[in-house]
Amino acid sequence: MTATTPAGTGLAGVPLSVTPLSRKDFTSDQEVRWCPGCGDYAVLATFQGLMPTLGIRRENTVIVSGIGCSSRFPYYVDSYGMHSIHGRAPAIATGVAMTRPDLAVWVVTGDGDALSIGGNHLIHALRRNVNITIMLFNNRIYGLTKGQYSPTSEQGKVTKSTPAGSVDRPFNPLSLALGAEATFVARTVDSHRAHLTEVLTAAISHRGASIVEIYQNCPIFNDGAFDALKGADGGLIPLRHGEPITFGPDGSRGVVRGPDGTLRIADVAEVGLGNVLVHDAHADDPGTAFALSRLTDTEALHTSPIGILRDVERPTYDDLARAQLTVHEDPEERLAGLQAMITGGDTWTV
Amino acid sequence: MTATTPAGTGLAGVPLSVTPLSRKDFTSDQEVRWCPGCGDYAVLATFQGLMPTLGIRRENTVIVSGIGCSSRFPYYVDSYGMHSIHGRAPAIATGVAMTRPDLAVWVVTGDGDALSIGGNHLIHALRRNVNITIMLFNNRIYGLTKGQYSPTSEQGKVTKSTPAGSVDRPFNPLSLALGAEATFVARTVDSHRAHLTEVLTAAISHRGASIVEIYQNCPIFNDGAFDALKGADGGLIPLRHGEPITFGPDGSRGVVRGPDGTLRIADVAEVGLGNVLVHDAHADDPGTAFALSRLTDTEALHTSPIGILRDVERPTYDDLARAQLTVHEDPEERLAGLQAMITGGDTWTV
Amino acid sequence: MTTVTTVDHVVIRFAGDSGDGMQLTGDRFTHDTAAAGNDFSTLPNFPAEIRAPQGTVAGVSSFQLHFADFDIRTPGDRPDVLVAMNPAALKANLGDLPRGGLIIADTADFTPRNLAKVGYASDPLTDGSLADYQVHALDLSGQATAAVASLGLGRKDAARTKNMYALGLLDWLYHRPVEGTISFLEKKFATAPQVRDANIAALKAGYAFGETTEVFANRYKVAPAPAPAGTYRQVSGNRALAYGLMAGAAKAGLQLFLGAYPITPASDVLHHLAAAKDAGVLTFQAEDEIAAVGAALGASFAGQLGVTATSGPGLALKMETIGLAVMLELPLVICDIQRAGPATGMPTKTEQADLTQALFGRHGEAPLPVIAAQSPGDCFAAAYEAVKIAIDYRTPVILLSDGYLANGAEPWPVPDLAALPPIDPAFATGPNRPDGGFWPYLRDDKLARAWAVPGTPGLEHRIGGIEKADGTGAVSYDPANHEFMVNLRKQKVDNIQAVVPPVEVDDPSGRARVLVLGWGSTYGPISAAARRVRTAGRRVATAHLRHLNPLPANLGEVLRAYDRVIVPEMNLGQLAMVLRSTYLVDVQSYSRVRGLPISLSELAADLVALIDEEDAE
Amino acid sequence: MTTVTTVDHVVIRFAGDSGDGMQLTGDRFTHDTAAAGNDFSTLPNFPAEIRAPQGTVAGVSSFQLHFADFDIRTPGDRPDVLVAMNPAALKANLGDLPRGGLIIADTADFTPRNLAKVGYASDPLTDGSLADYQVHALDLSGQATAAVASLGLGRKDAARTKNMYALGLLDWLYHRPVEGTISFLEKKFATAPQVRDANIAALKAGYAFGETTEVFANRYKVAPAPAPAGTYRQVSGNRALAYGLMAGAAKAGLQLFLGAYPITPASDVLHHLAAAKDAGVLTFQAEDEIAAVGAALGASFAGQLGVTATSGPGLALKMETIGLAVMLELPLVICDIQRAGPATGMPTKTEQADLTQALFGRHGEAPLPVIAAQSPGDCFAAAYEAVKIAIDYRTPVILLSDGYLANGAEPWPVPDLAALPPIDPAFATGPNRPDGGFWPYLRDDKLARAWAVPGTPGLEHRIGGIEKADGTGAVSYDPANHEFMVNLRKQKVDNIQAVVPPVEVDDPSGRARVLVLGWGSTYGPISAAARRVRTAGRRVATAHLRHLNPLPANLGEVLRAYDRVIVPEMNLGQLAMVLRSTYLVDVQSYSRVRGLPISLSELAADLVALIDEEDAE
Ligand SMILES: Cc1ncc(C[n+]2csc(CCOP(=O)(O)OP(=O)(O)O)c2C)c(N)n1
Ligand SMILES: Cc1ncc(C[n+]2csc(CCOP(=O)(O)OP(=O)(O)O)c2C)c(N)n1
Ligand code: SF4
Ligand code: SF4
Ligand SMILES: [Mg+2]
Ligand SMILES: [Mg+2]
Repeated sequence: MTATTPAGTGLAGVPLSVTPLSRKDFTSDQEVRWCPGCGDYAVLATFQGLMPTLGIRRENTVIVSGIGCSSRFPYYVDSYGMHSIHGRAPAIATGVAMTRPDLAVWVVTGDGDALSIGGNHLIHALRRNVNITIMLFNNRIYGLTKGQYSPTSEQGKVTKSTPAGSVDRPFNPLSLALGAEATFVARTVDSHRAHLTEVLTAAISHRGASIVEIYQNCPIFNDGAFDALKGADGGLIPLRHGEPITFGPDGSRGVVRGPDGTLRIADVAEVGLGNVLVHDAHADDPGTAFALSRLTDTEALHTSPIGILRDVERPTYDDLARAQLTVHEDPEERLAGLQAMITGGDTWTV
Repeated sequence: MTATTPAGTGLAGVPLSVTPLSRKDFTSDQEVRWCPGCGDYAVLATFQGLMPTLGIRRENTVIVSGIGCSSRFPYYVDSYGMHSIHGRAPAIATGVAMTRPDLAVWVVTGDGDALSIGGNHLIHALRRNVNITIMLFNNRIYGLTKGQYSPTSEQGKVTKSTPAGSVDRPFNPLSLALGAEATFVARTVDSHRAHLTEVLTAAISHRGASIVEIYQNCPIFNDGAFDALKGADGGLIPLRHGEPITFGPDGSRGVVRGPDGTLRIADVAEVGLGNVLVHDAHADDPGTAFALSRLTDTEALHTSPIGILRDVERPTYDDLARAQLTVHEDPEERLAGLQAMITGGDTWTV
Repeated sequence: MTTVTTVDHVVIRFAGDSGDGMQLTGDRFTHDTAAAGNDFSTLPNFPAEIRAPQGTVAGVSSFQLHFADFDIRTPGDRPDVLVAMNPAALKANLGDLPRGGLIIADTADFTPRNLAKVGYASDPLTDGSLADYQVHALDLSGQATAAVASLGLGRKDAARTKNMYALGLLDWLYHRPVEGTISFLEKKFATAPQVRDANIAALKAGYAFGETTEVFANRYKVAPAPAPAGTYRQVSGNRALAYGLMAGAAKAGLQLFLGAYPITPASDVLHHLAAAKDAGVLTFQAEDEIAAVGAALGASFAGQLGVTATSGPGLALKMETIGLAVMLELPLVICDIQRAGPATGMPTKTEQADLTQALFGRHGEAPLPVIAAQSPGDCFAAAYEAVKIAIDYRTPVILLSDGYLANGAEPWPVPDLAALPPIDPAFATGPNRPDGGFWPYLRDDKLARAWAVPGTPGLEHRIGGIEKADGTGAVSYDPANHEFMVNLRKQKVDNIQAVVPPVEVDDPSGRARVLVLGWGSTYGPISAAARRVRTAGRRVATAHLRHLNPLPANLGEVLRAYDRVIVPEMNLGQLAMVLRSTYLVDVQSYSRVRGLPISLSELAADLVALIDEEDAE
Repeated sequence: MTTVTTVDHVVIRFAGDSGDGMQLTGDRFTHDTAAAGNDFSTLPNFPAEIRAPQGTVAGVSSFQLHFADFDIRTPGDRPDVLVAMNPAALKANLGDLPRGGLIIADTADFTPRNLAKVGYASDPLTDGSLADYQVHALDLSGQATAAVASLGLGRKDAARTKNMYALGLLDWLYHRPVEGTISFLEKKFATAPQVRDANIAALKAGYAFGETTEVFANRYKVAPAPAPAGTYRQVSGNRALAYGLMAGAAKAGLQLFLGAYPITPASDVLHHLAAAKDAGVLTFQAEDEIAAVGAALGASFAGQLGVTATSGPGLALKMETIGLAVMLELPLVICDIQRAGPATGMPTKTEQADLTQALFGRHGEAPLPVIAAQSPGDCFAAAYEAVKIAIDYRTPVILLSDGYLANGAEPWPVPDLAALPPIDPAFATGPNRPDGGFWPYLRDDKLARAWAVPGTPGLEHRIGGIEKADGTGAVSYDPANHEFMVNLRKQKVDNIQAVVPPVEVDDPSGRARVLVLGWGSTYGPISAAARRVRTAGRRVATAHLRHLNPLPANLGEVLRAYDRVIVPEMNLGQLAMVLRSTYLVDVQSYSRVRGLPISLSELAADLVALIDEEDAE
């Protein structure tokens, strides 16, 4: 028997590496081919840095991606990987996770891949709570096909396919995930290495489907989409379980709940720190997480919570499905059982 | 110019009938072929009863359905209709609604059709806020293919495809819709004719995408799925805008908001009517509507809100898209404009 | 006294309202027939609606059974006996009954209202219009109700046993043992003793009614059919297919993973495999067909056996992913249980019109092996072979069955799993390069690539849908490499011809000038028609294809050996098109697209005419 | 003094890093060439990555232009002139340059680091390895930077004008007018005057450099090509296709509705139509390809012209819905801009391997017309014809183009919309039954059904994907009706042959024994190769198909008239398969699957060999 991480965690069942691994072990020999300055580089580097810290065997890591700039990710990580087709990675990863509890299964996808063509697979994977970890690179644009608007682009977006401005309201990916019964919902930013590391580590450690939206800058087709957020006026609202939700210069702003139940942003000095909402990532009811997700602007981004909005335990689809099976380790026994089954109870002999 | 209903409403642009119509006008010559006792009959009858009250021309009504028992609906209504393919009705209806603002466009779909294979089209139609009205017949089962579990079946459901019980948690269709930015979200019940009429009328009057979940009994494969709700202990929670949310015998139970923002059910006598949540269907923030949607059990149904959870105004995709166009009514002018366009500015003459 | 006549074969059709339990009755009669040792073949026929309006023609459900003392190939074109439980059933089926045929009708339902519903002005059972038939108008419902009266069931439940009563009567008429059905009922209704007892009582009463009254002057015997020694069971196509997949996975030592989305007539494959959890089979009811095949491909990537099962509309949706599987060169079995198309078509009816979709329905050059089953029991062997080819050659395989095979049943010699050819996934376990590296697209002599499974240390690699460099599998946009790879993928599939047995011609005379070539479920009608043609003194050769791609190596030679080649298909000539193109032989399509198996008598008659014409030349 | 040489044709390839603006340079040179009155043909070639790593071979972007004083058919196989902006561009393209070819290289980027990056041990510009070529190593970047120095741009921005400098030089070298480009730059950079002025200055400086220095001993003239009188513009295939769709809708008086999901190389069809809001075109960027075609079908049901545009993987996804359109018998145009497959394949490369998918990729018998465009400008006519057939016959039509046509450009005589054949949607406006009823599946003599649009009083009806009863269109499970309808749908499509012009053979000698038959974008290479073959004194006949289904009525006769029929295709012989099967003629496939247009010189050489062989027989 090989050592694995504790039962109940996302990596339970995945064998541990006997020798310590380094970032280099997770770097493939493929030349990285994103545009200079692309946010994908930072995420890749962070990922390659965090993988060795998980302690699992490199060969038991699988990355499944769809199609898009970000979906080239698996080529650059020296593990098992599949660069599949547009939108289908969550479905393919479901088959991997169901049949192989000894693998750590990552999904890499983009805002078009996951939310446009792949929307259905995404919401069903979340609903089922399959033990996979989804990194959704949201650059609010179609990068690979050279700059059409995406389901996360702000209304009015002028692109090649919407020269007069897009007219549809974008998805809020985390609201959608929460509406789809997701058990682990988080957001982070390409350039915040420590935060990215922390959130991704929590996501892979969660047993069940985890979705992590990563704000990712596309300098070519949507440069600066997240600049207003990163600015000094502190539009990013960091969430930490058990702590009051404050942000901005010296934590001067905070999230408070209004009498109508909605969340809004207030001056901490005005409302008093005691009235600031204390974040509970583990609340069974997704209502507050949903309300938090609504603090993100759907149009040009000024404020947005980052961190883990929701992290609750629920049995996973794949664990439950496997638990219903009788698996015969002995091939002879397996064949004998099958022989009995196909023979059935209602035979005659000639 | 023909008369139409007022601008801004769902039927604005649809010509009014000059003569009053009756239920018979909306009854086709096709023999209805659902099983005896199927809840679909009641919905059909209600629909045929309410259509004449809308005042619009019969010929300007289009019903697009997918595949499933309920999707046979269009055959039975004497209007224009399309019985399309599995899961695609919202997409097809989008093409109808975009090109023809003078039509009232209904979508008929089932829990499998809309939420399993058709999930992506559904959430995108809602997000875009296309001016269509979706009737989702939720019998929590696949009827037409003879009784497999659906994405709304309760966990543990024993069916032909899940003989050991299903292991996935169902969607809450209204939570999903709210997560997908829906502007009109409601629920009603096949057998409650008056309620059904009221909700469907409100839905078609809403300009934008309306989704109405209809609890529909399938006596053959999932009989009594909604019985506990309809029982005397009053598990249905009727929502009326501007009124406190009470239900049960003599309105003895009510919905109150806890300090953590979540909604729960309480004895009105205990908490006082003044503390019962007053329903605001028009709240811009979907948070409370989402919280209300969570009052529905995901497993065996005991309590569930019915009525309009959310009804907010937002420009529709189709109106905005059409507003960007210059439509040339005069064919000569149109051809001349096109001739100029294809000639372009950079020609040479031989 | 009743006389006993021995006949060599009988075709019975049970017909009634959807709620009358005709499928169950037919199924039980089939079991009882199996127990009697006859060969048999069945054809269930349901309405498209779950419960079409009662008493209407559209709501009629029927089950046809052909049984004989020799080996038969089809469920029969026209019944000898029609059991009609109501006027609609009579109306819907009478046209198929030859003059002189036997009608057993339940009079209980022949009320003026029910007659009017289907357009009978008067009662055909009494108005003389059935004079050309042997009519037995019996109050089956009433007699059944009386028989179970003592058991305290409600009127409605009591009347429901009429199907068992009818079954009992037919069992008596054809000397079938009833024990099997009794023990079946005991199990089925174990938790509802009253219902159990009533059904058993009705069954026995029906049998006794035949025995004690003299309503039937004739009783029939059909001797057991000679069959190779062995253990037999009854099996439907979808069940056999599920078993074949399981056998393949088990022999390969892989877990069987089925990703599926319900669709008629493929859903039973999901149902049978979902019921095989004891055998370690993992089934996944996906959100749609694309997810179903995607998850199956994921399972194959993970080193298990990924399978998906669907019908035409679902196959269309899966094609993009199947194209990816072609590029990834991973094993994958795609079962297409064909139904009548296009679009939604006639979901409960059979057809063979997905062949060209299976062969050509992908973008780019994406060749893959296609194989077809020829009878319900043969679905086992076909599925097993599909698994073996998929694993041996690292390729998606499309396995074609159809609605007729799926629901039809026949006696089936239970295969001995130990005797099946071995299947070896032959996973890569170490480096395959002199320099100690691993190239996932290095190939064996069959051209199958190395298959390294996640979890194998040192063989980490990435695959994907972009064109791959030969050998390394890295992304490549090199023009020459692309051409090389396109040809190589085709060559790999063509290489499978090495394991495709030569097509065998059946020509007892050795001198036939006309060859009838079929594929898939036309096997039954073709071989039965050929028998009839030969009985009629004509010479005809037949041959049947399991492999549609690649075709058997000797096929061209075979086709050229005949003056005329006829290809009967339930489509507009899809195989014919392929053969014409491949061999430049002027094969003629014999096309019947009716949602039904090709009629053996029509085919036989047409063949006789055609052979005579050929001989006259 | 510079001598001026007159040549009849020139092939120039501009190559540089993705960021060097080679596509723009090529495009502008094309415009300048158009203004000079030459015939031309272009071939852009981009890397698959948005911005592949700078200075690498994978990151090279190129643009090839062929221009001449006669009508040409291809962008040329091999360049006469290679403009290489960096070592990677030289490395990637040198192999295509014939010995003696002209190289203009920007020395600025030939640094040791950049040389090393692509594996040059020493500088090829100076180490003598290019002795067989005419090399002009110039510091284009430095000269451009100097030319714009006075304008106050930063170093980087100044260096970026090197492409305009190069363009100016080439314009001088080939006597192209620069005014068009100047006014283009004025418009493009209207809001950035500094950049505008710098680019214009660089362009003029490049021109002046040629004029004033004596670096180039030769300057070339290419006389204008004779062309029929008319107004011409430059057009790419995707633009022409978009215009053809718009023209069709306008002539039919319908709104054009495009449902599309972006995919290379089809996205530009969406872009062009999205930019046509002034013309009332409604575009819908759908969530996926299925929704795109579904919405288009909805628009058609609503009485407008539904269109969708995609490439192979998207076509695969749309097939189920297209099958529904076959059953609904509604107009619908599906444009497939083919790219190299299977799976993701090589998205930026061209191929013709979706033909069999287009013809056969649906479940059930679901025939539909398939037509193909043969040149960039011809995409207009092909699209217009697709619209007309779709409306006239109430049928989905698949229109095939490919990546080469999509992005390639040629001079295009602007069509006169008034002169195009009329298109009449001929909506049903009243009852079509003697009893005053309306049957949606009553047909005209072409077999096109009645099309009644929502909003028409009294014609309310329902249609759907279940098999329909002849005439009424009601749901029908009748076996005979199904067979009738399956055949009728096929017959309707076959009837289109009536409007398919006979295929025309081009055989100047009238005595050729070898026929070369093509379809789609092989038109250029085939006709150019034939010209070369004839120049080489051989006889060859050519013919080209616009209609792949139904095929022209005279095609069989034409094929049988030749000893040998060769079918060049950028696939493994898909049309060849169809022809062999349809006509039983032993046509030979000439297959090149490299993601590139077929090489005209390779084809010409192969044809000469083959004709000589044939003649020797
Ligand atoms: C079936 C199919 N449809 C369309 C495409 C074209 N396509 C490739 S990636 C992409 C969208 C990319 O956007 P996103 O997922 O946001 O990824 P990004 O490139 O921005 O990282 C599209 C439309 C495809 N490859 N396959
Ligand atoms: C592409 C495709 N996949 C599968 C099917 C089979 N199918 C028809 S209806 C249906 C589900 C029906 O369930 P639901 O939508 O809940 O409708 P209900 O019958 O319960 O009203 C399925 C799986 C199909 N017709 N087409
Ligand atoms: S296009 Fe944008 S997302 Fe794609 S690689 Fe370039 S910078 Fe990154
Ligand atoms: S199966 Fe259920 S849902 Fe379908 S028609 Fe019958 S009762 Fe209604
Ligand atoms: Mg993106
Ligand atoms: Mg349902």
